[in-house]
Amino acid sequence: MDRRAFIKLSALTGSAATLAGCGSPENHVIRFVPDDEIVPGIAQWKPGICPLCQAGCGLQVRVMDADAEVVRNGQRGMMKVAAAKKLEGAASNPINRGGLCPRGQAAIQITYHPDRITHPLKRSGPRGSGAFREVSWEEALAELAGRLDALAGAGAPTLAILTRPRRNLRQTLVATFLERFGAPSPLTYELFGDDVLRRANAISFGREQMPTFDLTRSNYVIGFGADFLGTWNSPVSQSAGYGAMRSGRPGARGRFVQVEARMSQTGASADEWIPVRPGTEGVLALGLAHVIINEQHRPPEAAGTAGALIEGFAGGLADYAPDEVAQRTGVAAARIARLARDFVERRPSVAIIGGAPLAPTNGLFHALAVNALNALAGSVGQPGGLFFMPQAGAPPAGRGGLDQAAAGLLSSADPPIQLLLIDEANPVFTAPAAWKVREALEKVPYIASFACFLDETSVLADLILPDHSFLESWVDARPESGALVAVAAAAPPAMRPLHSTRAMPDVLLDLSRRLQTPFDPPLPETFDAMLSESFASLPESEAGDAWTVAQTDGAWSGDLPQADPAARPAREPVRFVEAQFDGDAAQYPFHFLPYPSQAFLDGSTAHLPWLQELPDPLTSAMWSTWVEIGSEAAARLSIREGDMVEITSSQGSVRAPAIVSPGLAPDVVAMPVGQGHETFTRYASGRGSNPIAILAPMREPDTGALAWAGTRVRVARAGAPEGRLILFAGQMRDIEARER
Amino acid sequence: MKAVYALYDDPNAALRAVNGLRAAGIADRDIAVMTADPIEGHALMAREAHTWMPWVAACGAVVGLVLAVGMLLWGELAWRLDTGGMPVVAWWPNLIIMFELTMLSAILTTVGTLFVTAGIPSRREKLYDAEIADGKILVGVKDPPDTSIASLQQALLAGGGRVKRV
Amino acid sequence: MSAAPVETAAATRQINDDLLRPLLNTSWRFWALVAVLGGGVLMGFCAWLYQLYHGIGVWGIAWPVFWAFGITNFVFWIGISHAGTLISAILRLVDAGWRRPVTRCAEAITAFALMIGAVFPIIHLGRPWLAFWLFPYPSERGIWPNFRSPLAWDFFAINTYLTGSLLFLFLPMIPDFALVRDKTTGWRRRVYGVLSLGWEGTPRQWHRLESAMGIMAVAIIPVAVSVHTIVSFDFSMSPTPMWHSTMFGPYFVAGAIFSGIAALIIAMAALRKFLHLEAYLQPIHFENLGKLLLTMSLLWGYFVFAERLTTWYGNDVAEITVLNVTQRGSFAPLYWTMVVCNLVVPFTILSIGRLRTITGCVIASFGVVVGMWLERFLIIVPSLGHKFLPYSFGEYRPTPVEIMLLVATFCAMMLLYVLFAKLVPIISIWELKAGGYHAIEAARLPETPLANVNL
Amino acid sequence: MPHKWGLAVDLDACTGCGACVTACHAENNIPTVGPDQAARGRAMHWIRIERYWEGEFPDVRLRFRPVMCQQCDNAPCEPVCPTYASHHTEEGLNAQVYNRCIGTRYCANACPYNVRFFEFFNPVWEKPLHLQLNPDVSVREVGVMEKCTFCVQRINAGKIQAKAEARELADGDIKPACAQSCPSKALVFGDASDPDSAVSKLRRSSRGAGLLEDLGTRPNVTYFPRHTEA
Repeated sequence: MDRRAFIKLSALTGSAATLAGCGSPENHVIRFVPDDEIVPGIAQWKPGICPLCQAGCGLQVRVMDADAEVVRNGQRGMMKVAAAKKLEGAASNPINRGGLCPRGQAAIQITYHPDRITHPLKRSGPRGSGAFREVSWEEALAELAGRLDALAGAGAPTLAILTRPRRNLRQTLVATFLERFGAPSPLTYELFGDDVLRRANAISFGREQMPTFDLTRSNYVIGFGADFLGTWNSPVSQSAGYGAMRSGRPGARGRFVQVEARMSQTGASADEWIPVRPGTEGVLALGLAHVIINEQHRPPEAAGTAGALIEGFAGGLADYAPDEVAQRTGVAAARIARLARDFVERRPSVAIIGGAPLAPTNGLFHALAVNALNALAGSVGQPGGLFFMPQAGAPPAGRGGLDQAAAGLLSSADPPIQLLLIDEANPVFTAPAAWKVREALEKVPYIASFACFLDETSVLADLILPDHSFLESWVDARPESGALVAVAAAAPPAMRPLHSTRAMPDVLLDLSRRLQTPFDPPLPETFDAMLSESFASLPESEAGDAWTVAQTDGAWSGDLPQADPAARPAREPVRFVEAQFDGDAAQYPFHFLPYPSQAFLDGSTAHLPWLQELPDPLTSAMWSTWVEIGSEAAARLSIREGDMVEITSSQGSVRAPAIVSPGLAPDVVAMPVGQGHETFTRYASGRGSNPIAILAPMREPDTGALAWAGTRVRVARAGAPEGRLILFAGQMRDIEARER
Repeated sequence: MKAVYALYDDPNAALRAVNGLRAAGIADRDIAVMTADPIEGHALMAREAHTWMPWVAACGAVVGLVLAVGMLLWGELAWRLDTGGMPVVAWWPNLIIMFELTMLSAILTTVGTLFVTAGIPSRREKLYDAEIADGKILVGVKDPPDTSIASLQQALLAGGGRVKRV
Repeated sequence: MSAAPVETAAATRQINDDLLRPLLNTSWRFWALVAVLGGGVLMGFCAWLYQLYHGIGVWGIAWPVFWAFGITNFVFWIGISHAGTLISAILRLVDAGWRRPVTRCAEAITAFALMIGAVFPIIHLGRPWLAFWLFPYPSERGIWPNFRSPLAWDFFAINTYLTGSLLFLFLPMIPDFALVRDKTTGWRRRVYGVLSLGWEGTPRQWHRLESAMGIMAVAIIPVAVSVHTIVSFDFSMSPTPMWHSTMFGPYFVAGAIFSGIAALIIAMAALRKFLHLEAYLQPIHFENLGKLLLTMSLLWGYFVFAERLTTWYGNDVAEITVLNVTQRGSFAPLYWTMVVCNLVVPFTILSIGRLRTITGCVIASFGVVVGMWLERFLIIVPSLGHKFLPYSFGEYRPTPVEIMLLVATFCAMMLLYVLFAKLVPIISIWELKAGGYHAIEAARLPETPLANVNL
Repeated sequence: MPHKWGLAVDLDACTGCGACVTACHAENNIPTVGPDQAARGRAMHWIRIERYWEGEFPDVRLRFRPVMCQQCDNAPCEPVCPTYASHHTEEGLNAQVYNRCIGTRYCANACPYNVRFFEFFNPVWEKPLHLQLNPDVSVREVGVMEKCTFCVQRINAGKIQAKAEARELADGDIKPACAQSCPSKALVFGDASDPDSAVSKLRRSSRGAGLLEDLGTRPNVTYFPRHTEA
């Protein structure tokens, strides 16, 4: 309480006392006896798992006493609670090794967010209006169980669960629930998913999973668009490896080259940054391979199957001579030759592809090309190269095709989904407007959401069964990448729930028992029982059995026998085909490059004030969206920093302030994803604009994944600065003379 | 109080009256002269001009300096705090405060000396006439011995003024 | 001493009547003016209360420009305060006869400008209710203020200067209070009787008063110089580009006297017009002060040139950045306005004899007041906004609260001055008389320069 | 021998990710000021990652540089404070005593690194965000200057812990929140008076340099520049 509030309160209490003559209201504030044993001022450290991305970083949660306002038996009062105070990376965790990214640090604000949904809610107004009324858990569960019973009675598999693709037991539970119910597997959607790379790895190496990069021992790293130090795959693990590569070995310093059209936060750290024409990254990779083969550094056979997949590989990739490649990619021939020599001569070296190169329509080709390059250099499975980590029990994959599901809903009079459960997904925000996900969801007769917050998707729900935060419930993760050993993580709740919420897995298990015809045999009673069961198959270590280790340290890790590579389907060798871009180049002269922002990823963390106020690494912008435009293009269009610009694609337009960036190819405009929420708590609603909305519905043909880098746009100045661009930095450049 | 005095328009006349009073045996310190302005340089005002005030002010300055040094040393040594790599007792900055307090003390001493030596403020009964404000010059004697009143009046009249008695 | 007594008496009565008239006759215009100016002061006070309630965030200051209008006003008003005491002390020491009608209105400016200036170090604090922690006393934990801080020096310097100049203003008022006491009745007689401290006007009192004034004049000049030097130390003690300069002391003192003279000219012109003191504040006064203003304008220009040239030649990147941002960057409009106001306008008007009239002097003075305010602003803000690390460069925009406070300071200055002129003879009557009956005679013949009639 | 705390920043390892910035907010109860105040330049980041562009497209480079209080030996912020709110501790830290600060903001003006931040208003934590506040760090009220402390609360906790366990403080026992969180271990904290500490070893390298060292501030943060290869 600040001084002023105290004075006001004293004035109030004073007058109240005079009026009522019965002492000060402070005496009426009930102090409940604490639930836990708390020693004030003494911190406890409890294990946790970061929930924000699939990296599955281990947490140490600092728990201390705090005074919370709570409701017990309808009585509001104060109680000393054991509250999480800070999240730190768990030093013992083989993935993040003590580090934690800014998003992970800020995740604690999910728990304490002022706009969390604190009770089950039932829609009381028109869909999307945001009008809800509180209901009891009993009422909510009874209603949902009733709906499920009705579906089961009709015998139609019209139940669907929409989630993110997740690597944890929660996903397994969801899949199991659907399977037992007789419904199709969970529908998953993630904007910046890596399905294309997984598919390419399956084709090249027989492993449909994300690779782990052994940067610690690398001498040479070439990145193809992968923001591996910022947002991509397992950024903390990769940053740890990067730090060790740069400074961890006395006398040896790994070199790092980044190839991309827009300088990312990762590209900023590169020794050499090479802008390349969007959609030609794989050509450059094969150009390197050409030089390596033709200068006889490595024979083409060294690339094995991964090489054989590429048309002309055995013949030395005649189509990818440096001059040819230079013409296609915009990278000088001499430079290509030098990069190629460096790549083999400085081995161990590794090439990393991720992000935008996988997101035009020919993304799979680029991934296969880079895989072939890695294989050619002998980097696969070798120290300093890339590995495929053995998996400690992977969850069943969901099914993609949200766009088809939406189209199906919109086209049929009798919706193929009668009851939709949504868990940790916000496709209304993260899917292109062209997919019409909102319109499709509006046609679903009944939606129940497990959301912690009202967002663009959960606001459409008829019933919201708010989940615990990750600190209040059992959490687990089975990371597929990030360490050279198998990792299985699980952590008990670090603190008691603040609100009247329930853990989604337990709700699902509860529902399975409430059904008129309960599952037989029944699912485990609780989620932690399920977890404990799943850890039973893992080998014991010195510290004890896997389950005990996981509970105390937050993660079990160890060597597991690597499964044999899956049989690879026979394929025609692939060859380069030009990427297809939506929009005519004359009318829409710019490639449009949305990218996951360092603070918000795909927008799912935009509600956290720390992240809103975190200056973007490259622009220093806070609380803003912006459009990055190259210096030359900006000069041509008379656009200056802060000016409002309009970006128009064939699907519509967005307005945002401009940032003139020196690190951007002249025919590219880039925009961070994450802002532009209509409904997402007080901190994110109505802030900035959402570039996903104007993406064209382009698809990578093999996987069906959204080709989010496949849209062309035109750019026009739309007006003077409107003060919406909030920068922390004063100037972009140092005073040159001082630095040396 | 009783007094005898005269008012003059002209400093020279007043001077003549003063001289007359002196001739009548009145000591300088008993002759009251009052003017509305310090008729600078006139012989009428050429009395009690000497003052030790500058020396007193200088002494005040020294006292201020000593007090300043004392305060600074006390203040800096009472709770030794390191700032910016400077010595705990830092003379360069201290010189500034020493200077200011020296000057302040000199000024206050001067004013104090003025008040003491000029006899202000005072509430004692005074020989005064409001006509001084109009430029008249008052010359007179306060509490004269009864026996000499007539001779004093004579002397004052000789100066050419209007004699008044209180 | 040869003037006829009758004429002398008449002249004395004339002076008394002319100079006491403003004290005795009050028109509605006075009350209207007081109401308007009082309203302005009240507005500033309300703005300050608003600031106290919400926090100093209602000002436009921001990272890294933590000082702006508040400190500009502080330096500006402290500068204005150099009008009086310094000028009148110097003129007193060199016994320039023409000073006599000017000294009191100059010293009054000093006293009031200092009071206004001294308010800002307090109200600009983040927690002004703790301002007393600046006072030199050991806190309950035995910690004194930090005597190494230029802000502590400010405390001593301003207090010394304020005490000195209030006494310097008050001492010569004592005989005039006695005069008012003698010439009035009723409450005035009682009040001024108390204020006159029982002044009689004996030779002893006159001698002591003049001795004291002589000593004070000697003492106040170094104090005045030190005050503005120390104010400049607030800046030059920091390793901030364009601040860390040995030249700041004399530069600030010159600027202070410059703005002080300008303020004095404006005040005198107003008094002359509104109190009908044409016979006392004559063109010759403006002429002389105008010449002084011209000198200071050139001196100021010299300092600015020296400062800029050394910075430019030194070619230190951080300093050059600040130099460029003021001369060519976002501060350029303000910078060149300052140059026009401080140099071009005063030089043009005052160097041409025909233009050095009362009106000319007043126009030049208004320019200087504006220009010197801008000068302070341009010393403070561009440097703070452009320190060393360009990532942390920042901007500043004033808010209405700051503008209201600025306006209120001018209202407060005028209000205090108007009230002072109402309650105290604005020209020192006894000094004027002591200046000699000849002076009065001369006053009736405008062609005779006053400066030639020294006694 | 008293400890002398120092930080080494390896710009070769720093990726500019901002983990240290958020960690610092979480550890030190630094308020978020919101978009309106942020737009007015009141955002508070005790540690910030400066980024500087060099060159023009396509030969463009970018450099990151985390800047926090440099804990200077000759700190310009200290002598200017009239109330000793900012002064030097025996362990070489530039202490900021919030209770003694009256908000002259002089220290911030004197600081060449612009690492001091000011509470322009009373900070607000929308309930229940306040439950996160670190009880080991005081919450500053309006009108107070604040800055990076090298996580002095962690330093003290580390020393107390070592004392309770009756052992000498070991190198690496104490880590400020920024160094703890740094994924690439670009920040190394330690006792510079211990010649065997990691930070001392780093400091002996001729590659290290203080920021704006030519001003004579003698900073206790050492920067190791990024390698530049042709």
